[in-house]
Amino acid sequence: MEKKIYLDNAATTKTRPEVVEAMLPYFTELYGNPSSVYEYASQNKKAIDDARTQTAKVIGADPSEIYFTASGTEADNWAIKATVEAYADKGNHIITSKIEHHAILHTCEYLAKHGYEVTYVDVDENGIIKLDELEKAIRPTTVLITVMFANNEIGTIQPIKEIGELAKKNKILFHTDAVQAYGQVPIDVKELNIDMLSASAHKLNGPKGIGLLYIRKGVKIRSYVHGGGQERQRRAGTENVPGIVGFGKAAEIALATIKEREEKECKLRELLMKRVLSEVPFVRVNGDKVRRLPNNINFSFQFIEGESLLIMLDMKNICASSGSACTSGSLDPSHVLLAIGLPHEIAHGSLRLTVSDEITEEEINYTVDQIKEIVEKLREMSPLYEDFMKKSN
Amino acid sequence: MEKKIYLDNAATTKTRPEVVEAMLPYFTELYGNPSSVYEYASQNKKAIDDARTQTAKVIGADPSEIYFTASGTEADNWAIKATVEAYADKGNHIITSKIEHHAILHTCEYLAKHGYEVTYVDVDENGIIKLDELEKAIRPTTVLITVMFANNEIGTIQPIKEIGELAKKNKILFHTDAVQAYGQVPIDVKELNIDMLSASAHKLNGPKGIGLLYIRKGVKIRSYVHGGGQERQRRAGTENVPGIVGFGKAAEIALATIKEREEKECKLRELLMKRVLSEVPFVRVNGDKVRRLPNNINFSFQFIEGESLLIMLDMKNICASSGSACTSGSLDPSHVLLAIGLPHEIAHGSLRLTVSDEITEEEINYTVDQIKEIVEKLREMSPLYEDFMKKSN
Amino acid sequence: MYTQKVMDHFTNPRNVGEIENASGVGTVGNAKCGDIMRIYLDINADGVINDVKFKTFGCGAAVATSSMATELVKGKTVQEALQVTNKAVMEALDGLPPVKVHCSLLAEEAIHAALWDYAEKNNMKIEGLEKPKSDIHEDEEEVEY
Amino acid sequence: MYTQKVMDHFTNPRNVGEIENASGVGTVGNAKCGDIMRIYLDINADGVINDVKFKTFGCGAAVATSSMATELVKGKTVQEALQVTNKAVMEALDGLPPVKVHCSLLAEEAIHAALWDYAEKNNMKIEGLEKPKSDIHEDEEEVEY
Ligand SMILES: Cc1ncc(COP(=O)(O)O)c(C=O)c1O
Ligand SMILES: Cc1ncc(COP(=O)(O)O)c(C=O)c1O
Repeated sequence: MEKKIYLDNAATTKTRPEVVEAMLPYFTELYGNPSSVYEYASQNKKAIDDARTQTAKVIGADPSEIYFTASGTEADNWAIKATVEAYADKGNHIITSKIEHHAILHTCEYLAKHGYEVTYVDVDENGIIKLDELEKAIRPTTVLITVMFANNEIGTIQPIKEIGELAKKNKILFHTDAVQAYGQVPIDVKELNIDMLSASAHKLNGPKGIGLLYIRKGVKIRSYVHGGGQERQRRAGTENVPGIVGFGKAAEIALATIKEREEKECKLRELLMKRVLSEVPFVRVNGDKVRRLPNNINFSFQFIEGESLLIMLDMKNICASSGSACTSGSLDPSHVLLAIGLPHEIAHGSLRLTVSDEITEEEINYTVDQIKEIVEKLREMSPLYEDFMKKSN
Repeated sequence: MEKKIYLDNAATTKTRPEVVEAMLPYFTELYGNPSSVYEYASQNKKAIDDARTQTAKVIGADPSEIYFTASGTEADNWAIKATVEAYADKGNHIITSKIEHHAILHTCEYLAKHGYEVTYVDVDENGIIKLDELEKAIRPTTVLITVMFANNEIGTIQPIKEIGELAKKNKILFHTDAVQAYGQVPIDVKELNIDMLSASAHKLNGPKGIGLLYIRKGVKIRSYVHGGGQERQRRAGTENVPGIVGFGKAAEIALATIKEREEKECKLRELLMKRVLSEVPFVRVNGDKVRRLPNNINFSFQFIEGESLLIMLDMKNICASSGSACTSGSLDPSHVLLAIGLPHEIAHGSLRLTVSDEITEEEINYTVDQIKEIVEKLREMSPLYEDFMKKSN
Repeated sequence: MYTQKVMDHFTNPRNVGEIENASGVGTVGNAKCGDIMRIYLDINADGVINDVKFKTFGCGAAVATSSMATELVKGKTVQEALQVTNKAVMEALDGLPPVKVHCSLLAEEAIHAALWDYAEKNNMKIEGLEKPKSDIHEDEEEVEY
Repeated sequence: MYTQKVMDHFTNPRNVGEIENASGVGTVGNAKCGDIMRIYLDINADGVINDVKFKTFGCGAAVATSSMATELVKGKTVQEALQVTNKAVMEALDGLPPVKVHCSLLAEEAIHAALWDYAEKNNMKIEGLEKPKSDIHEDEEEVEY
């Protein structure tokens, strides 16, 4: 195909033209500093308030509970580091899962080096956290449970409500990294007992460089980035007004289209899965079949390695990913795929395809055709496949 | 005047149309995640590299020494918090000045609550740091000296070279918050012995929400935002590609125009100062007359209060500031003006006007006319002025 | 930031000025906070406020609350003037931003200070009037880092 | 990410396949790292590498270095083949990204492993050839958080 087929929407998304349109005036016309006294800047203040309302609505929060950050990563860092600091009197123990994004895992590892204790709870073969293990992990010193809403690699959606209840029952704060789920699946923070939630605009057709942390009213939390009094004294730095406005617009559109996108994406996903499973041998689908992000498909092709697959797909104008984008360049296979029990060589052969509502069935069919051909080609040069075939004969 | 006269360029600036133009493709066309394997994303990687080169040039750094952040504030937080952590073996003492931006001061105050020791060195009546005090403050446990390049309120430029030498001689790291100076005055980090430097794009006609920290090769520093492997493992979070590209473009233009802007702005500044000093009684100029940012003017008008002045100027379509934008809303007068020795009531009557190269002489003349009228009006209703006049008579 | 009423009273403040040989003068606030208000009262023999003037050093809200407070007490008896609370001033201005509420307290206090001065000058006691503090400090929310 | 040469050898790898009854076969790497290379050598009585084939499980660089390494040793004597270093492979490919340098080491090692196998089968000792490690681990830079 001439046209690029972008199947990496979990890594990042195209900023919607309407979103860019909404942002533009705030670069060259309404560029004032929202903290200023003059009337001119108050338009920016209002724009930020509007975006706070738009982004809050997506998760059933109050606008005053939304704090803008520069990224999902910053929101994750903030939620964890500032919480453990604020509740240091109570304890130093954090519970998380083995399949979190590095923004959570590396933050926990950092804290572990600084006197905190972290329990990484196992997941089952579909990537669903083991609730009984989670419950057992709770100690009197546990100050935070942080479990992601949906996994970025295998798309598995966690039993957030159950975790929220467990946290509430035990009077422990509950944070969820919803970077992959926000605007993609319905979320109600009140119903789900979520105390803090991270999101990132560029995952829902908003701009890069803007995220948010929802902090439930009443949660004691310190600042993470210190300085000026922005975001009601909680997050310093001149507000990224265009980014915030863009996030607001993207959130509004995401909320309005959530159902139709889900339907469309699920259809594409099922077509892709069905064809690959029936036409390519030695392949498995990773992640839960039902509790799954609408746009996520994750395969493991036996005997071949993911990067070669990606490059060959790229040469056919197909953008995909193997494991999370951040870890490419690393030699270890995805920690998520290992956590669901895949052996190394199978984990290495994984391919993540994440669709959007702009993808057509034709493009999916073309993609499957290419996958078939490439997988075959790579297997022909694979010593693992050679060994396997010899053993089978 | 019908047209708004924007004299608050130290708070934030208009994003140049050429900068927006440069950013636009990265929203809707080249939106890929730079960490991805496919060719499509490598264009983004290149765009980031280019911006790294453009921003490095402004301060004579190597591109590999530039790390993009979300703001000047984040760069300040990072430089200080991660340095004291990395050099914990050596000591726990930080030296800074009394007139730093809150991004530095509040970070230091935070660290002071967590076992670190901070010395705040005095400045003279022009806002220049007392080098002898600085030298005396050095202890064997001092791990960092952080002194701003130029002050955001009164525009005073610090003797950075001398501080750099002092730091080097004593084998202490030297960080400078150059958010106000970067792209406005020539800076050479090598010549000035600067180990780390913070900058923020929106102060030089770049977009909001993007900053940088220069870290000299060889400086041991930890991460501050933990997560994915972006920015060579040092600053996690999906890259804000449009923001980075915009910063690069803004830096390129700033560097190319630095001389002509300086000339133009100094001329406007001198016109404004001269007229106000000769036509308005009971006024002083704050900050150093010579070692001063080209675009900064800071007055204190006796007997009146800054906010009223600002609002009245606003009604005449003039955007200005009193003290730093971040502190408006606070009741205390600027810590900078107090540090240079102004009594409270005079500090309260301060007005900061920061010009840009888009401002005309006509606009400056109009502004002076308005200032004269408003100051007179406010003095007429001031009990302090009444007392003063009665005493004088 | 401010309501139209506040802006109106700030840009066209009513009753700016001094009263020579005023019946009572009160000055409250201090330069540290950035707000100083002075109220002059001219009170006739019947205890009615014939005239009132003010001078204020302070922000837009400080000027507007002074102006509104003088309007509210003008023509009132001393006892009626005492009933003019900061709430009344705020309401008459259609509200103030939270950080500016202290200005309305200052205006109330300035009236009281002028009345106190009037009472002292006349060696009388005004029912319900306590010696005014010259400073109004709200408890600022402590910000934790 | 990759040079044109790398892409060429990745997409059109030379000498993919097996050699039945090969003079020597070497397999190095492991699935944990994500790279496994197997080299088949057909060496004639004069000690010249008549034919060479490879199979590789791994990234683009792993395939390309395998392909290039086979090209470089084809037609060479055993002693000449021993001189084909990972540097030579990299240079022939116009370079590799830093994170992929280990692939070229693996290719060198795979050749050595096949030669070792050949030597063992023939009960001979090849001057300068040490028993190859099956794993190549570069010292990864330790990242501090
Ligand atoms: C689950 C999850 N958490 C956190 C992040 C980090 O978000 P960002 O890159 O916007 O900081 C991502 C995406 O990169 C993600 O998928
Ligand atoms: C001297 C100085 N340092 C730091 C900052 C913070 O920069 P930012 O608001 O981009 O985080 C500013 C401006 O607000 C500043 O003037």
